[in-house]
Amino acid sequence: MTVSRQELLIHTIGRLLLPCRSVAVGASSPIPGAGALLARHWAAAETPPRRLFLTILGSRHLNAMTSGGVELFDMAAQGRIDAFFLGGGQIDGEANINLVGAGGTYPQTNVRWPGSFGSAYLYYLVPRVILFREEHSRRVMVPRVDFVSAPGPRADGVYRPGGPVGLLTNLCWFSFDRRRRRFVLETVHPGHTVEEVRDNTGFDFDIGGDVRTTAPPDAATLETIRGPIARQIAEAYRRFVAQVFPTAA
Amino acid sequence: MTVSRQELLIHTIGRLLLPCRSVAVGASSPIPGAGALLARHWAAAETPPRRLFLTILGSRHLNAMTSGGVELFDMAAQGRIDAFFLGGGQIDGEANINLVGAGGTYPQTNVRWPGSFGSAYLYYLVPRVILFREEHSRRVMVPRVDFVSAPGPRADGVYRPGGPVGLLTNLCWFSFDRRRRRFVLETVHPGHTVEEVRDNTGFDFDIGGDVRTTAPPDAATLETIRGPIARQIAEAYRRFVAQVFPTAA
Amino acid sequence: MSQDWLRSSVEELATQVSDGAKIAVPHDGLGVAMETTRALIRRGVRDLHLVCVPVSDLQADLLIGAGCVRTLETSAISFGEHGTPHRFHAALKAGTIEMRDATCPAIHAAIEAGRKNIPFIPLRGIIGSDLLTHRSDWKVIDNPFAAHRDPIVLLPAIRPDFAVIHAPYADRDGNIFIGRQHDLAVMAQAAIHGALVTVEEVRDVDLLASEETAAGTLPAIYVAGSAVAARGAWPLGLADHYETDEAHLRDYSQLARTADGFARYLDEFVHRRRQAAE
Amino acid sequence: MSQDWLRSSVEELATQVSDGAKIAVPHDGLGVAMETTRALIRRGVRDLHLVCVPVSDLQADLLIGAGCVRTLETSAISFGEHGTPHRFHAALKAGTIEMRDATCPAIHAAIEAGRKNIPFIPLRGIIGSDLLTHRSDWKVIDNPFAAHRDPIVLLPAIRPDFAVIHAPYADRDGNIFIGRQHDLAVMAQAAIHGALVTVEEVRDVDLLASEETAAGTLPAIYVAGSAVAARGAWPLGLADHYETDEAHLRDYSQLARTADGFARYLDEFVHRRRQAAE
Repeated sequence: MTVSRQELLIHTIGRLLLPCRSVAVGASSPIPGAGALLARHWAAAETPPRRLFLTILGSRHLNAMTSGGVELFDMAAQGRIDAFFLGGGQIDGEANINLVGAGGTYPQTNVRWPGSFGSAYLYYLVPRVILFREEHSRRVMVPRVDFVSAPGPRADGVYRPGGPVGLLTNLCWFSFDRRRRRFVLETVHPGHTVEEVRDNTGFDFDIGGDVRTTAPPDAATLETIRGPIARQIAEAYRRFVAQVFPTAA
Repeated sequence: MTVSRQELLIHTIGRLLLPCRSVAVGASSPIPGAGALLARHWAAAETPPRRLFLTILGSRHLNAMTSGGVELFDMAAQGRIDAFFLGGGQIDGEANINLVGAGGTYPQTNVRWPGSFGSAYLYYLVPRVILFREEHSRRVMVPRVDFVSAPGPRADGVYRPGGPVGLLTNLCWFSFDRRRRRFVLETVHPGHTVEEVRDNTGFDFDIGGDVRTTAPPDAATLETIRGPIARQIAEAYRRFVAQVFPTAA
Repeated sequence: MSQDWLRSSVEELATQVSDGAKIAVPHDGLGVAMETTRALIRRGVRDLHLVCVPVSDLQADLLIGAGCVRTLETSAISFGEHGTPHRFHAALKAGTIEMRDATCPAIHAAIEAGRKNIPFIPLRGIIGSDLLTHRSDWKVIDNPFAAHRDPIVLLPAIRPDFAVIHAPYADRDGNIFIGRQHDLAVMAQAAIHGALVTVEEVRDVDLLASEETAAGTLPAIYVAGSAVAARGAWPLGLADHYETDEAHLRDYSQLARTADGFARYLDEFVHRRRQAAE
Repeated sequence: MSQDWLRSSVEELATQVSDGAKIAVPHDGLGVAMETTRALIRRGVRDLHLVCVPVSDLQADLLIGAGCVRTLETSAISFGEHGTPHRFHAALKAGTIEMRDATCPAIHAAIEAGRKNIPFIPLRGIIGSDLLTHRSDWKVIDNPFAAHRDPIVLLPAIRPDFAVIHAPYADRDGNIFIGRQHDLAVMAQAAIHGALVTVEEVRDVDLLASEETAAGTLPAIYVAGSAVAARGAWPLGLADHYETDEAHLRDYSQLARTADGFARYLDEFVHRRRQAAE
């Protein structure tokens, strides 16, 4: 079976989330959402079954919350969100992320993105923040972000029980070494090379002892992704499912 | 018609509350509750009818709130509670009130009362706090409270948009002069005298130009109190109504 | 019960908002009062301080494009997959609005502080973000309860003049059903004058009569005025009632690329009040 | 769905509370977990830090009388018209509990701060009250946002280990119906481990499926464990379900005048589990 790019990412995310009790996913994040559903599926299949609480922001049914939008942030502060996803118009080698704009002088930037959303808070408090940005280019992966929406971990004495565990892109998976404040290339996706990663990354990074190929899902997992996961995620991300899993939408 | 002590107090309170948009009443306060219902009744009879929001703590139906106990305090801070009632095991001439205990050394007081409830907050924030204590004796009206649950108004630079408008007892109605920090005897209830008030008050107070007799309710008002008000309050204060208005309970 | 809380029209409701007012608005799906927004533009309100709780989309872009906004406080302005908020971008470039970039939990916390009418509230995170550099109204202090150095941000409370929202229905006493969207209640409570509310309809029920509905109700005491506006969130959606009109949003985003196109949109959909067929 | 949240008994639920734990409890009418309280006494828990949100009555008096409490934080202990909390008074006189007198909004605000996991929260009022004199954990600072001197109290957040509550029912997934008693949700959220909940019953429904019930629901993610306890608030009441057993409260208050009488009460109603006829 051919594994699509999306399926590889969903599988990778599912594995990263497996240890969690509680995962939250942003409103426009179908791949992370599907990955979280996969992790929940696996947890429920354990003996004894384990419950993984999942909240997809904006979803009515895939939602463990009942008190409105502020609840996500309070839950994160309480230590009740184990994993969350953040992206960025720019990401740099110290894991600073920029969701505001590039070029020019703030607020009159040449390019304006939507804004920082909850990043300047969740990045400090959620233990496993997965940086997820499909586009892997020197435009995104920059030496230094133009605006710090949320800073990467640093030894500044600021209360920070959380932070990034790594960065997942269309090319590879980097872990992030919080002490050394550097990304470490861990696996490269099938069909891509370390060279290609290096060419498309504007910041320096380390290379793990042996860079393996990102593990693809096995046949059973692929069936799960294409069947139940695609159907479950259709509510929250109708358009995405119609595009990627036309038979489930 | 003979006017009972309770009916005189209910009528007096009703008049004090008439200017309000919103009144809250504590859980064990049937007379203030009835007074507030009377003010609401009058406001609804104005042309055009005016709405008086009423919350009787602990009541399900006489309750303008839906978010739990904290809502009363937030409403008070917002300026959405115009009047509230406080009492005290002791009240002194500077309008300090004590709901904690007397004698001995705190916390090992000789007498222990329930505690300060919301007084140490509402007393500062609600514009018309009516001190209400039926027992008018030197045991209650003391020169100086043994424990200040909530202090009377003072020029200490503390944020204090609220405070007491006066003190209503079984004998009389005192207003409170916030600038001079003294009670002023305004009216004495029918059948009682200024002498009697003085004999039973442990603190110094001023006497208004001409101390009148507290106005009793007219026949129509009395009918209202004994009919609709008694019936409405029965839900919140079943036992009180059974005692004082046996025909309505 | 007199229905003194019920305004004759959304136009009348909109007159309660003075020039220079600070208004808090929710985000798509929660009950964005789009019909009120159009009425505000029609009456030519100016110099609004718009607080998006915690983000906005079409509502902010329309108000900014129509010149109603002086200050914009938000954690994001985004049309998602439906296009680009061109009027917001144009105003930023032109420097015609004061931009206060925030982060969602900071806006929520400041509104919660407004509800308690406490002057400020501490919040974790934020330190090291450039947001803080540009928010001179946010302060960093050392947590006075910590044994060691522990810097923390203090946010000043937000008390808007009004929360402006749309909801499924009011009951006969002017209580508003908001369901689990507790955020809407917090906004209304934080507002000095309360909420200006449009509803799809008024129902002859008492929302406070049962525990089930009371828990999802904004009591009338927090309501400064209400008016009926069927499909009052259009072209945005209202959960359980109607979906976002995605085609309209895409058309809007196309038109609003240029000042001219935006003017045509205003003329047609705001001033001449055309609505898409239901 | 596996019901790993459902304990076999209230006894099992009570084992989750360790000696020295800080527990938050609501007041009468909101869902006081009296059966759990009796189970805690039976298992002989010690050194509790009891946080009453914001007041308590029989529950506190029983736990104090049984020697389970080291620290009591409350705004009042009162039986209202049903008598006097003699065991509380006796413990105060004997100096066997650490007393932290508070005021209702301070306890609420500190619990809300716990829910946000911010280290402190400011609150108006309090300054000039003797409460402040005896609360060395409360601080006064000068409001850093004010142009002039503006003293204000800072309260440290309260994060109990558990909220201990009783509710009408759980749904099949362990979500708890609490109606409009949003305070119970705040307590559960503030608690480090969440809520220990007894329910009258488990119903085969999904509380999150409709807006009406979702708004009055404490989601399972905040629940550390649940057990079924029919009439679990007895002799206190549960709104819409049963009234407070006033005769029992009066009898209790009479018995608890003396240590001997209290011991007899414990023996009969706690250890031998006698309940009044329904």
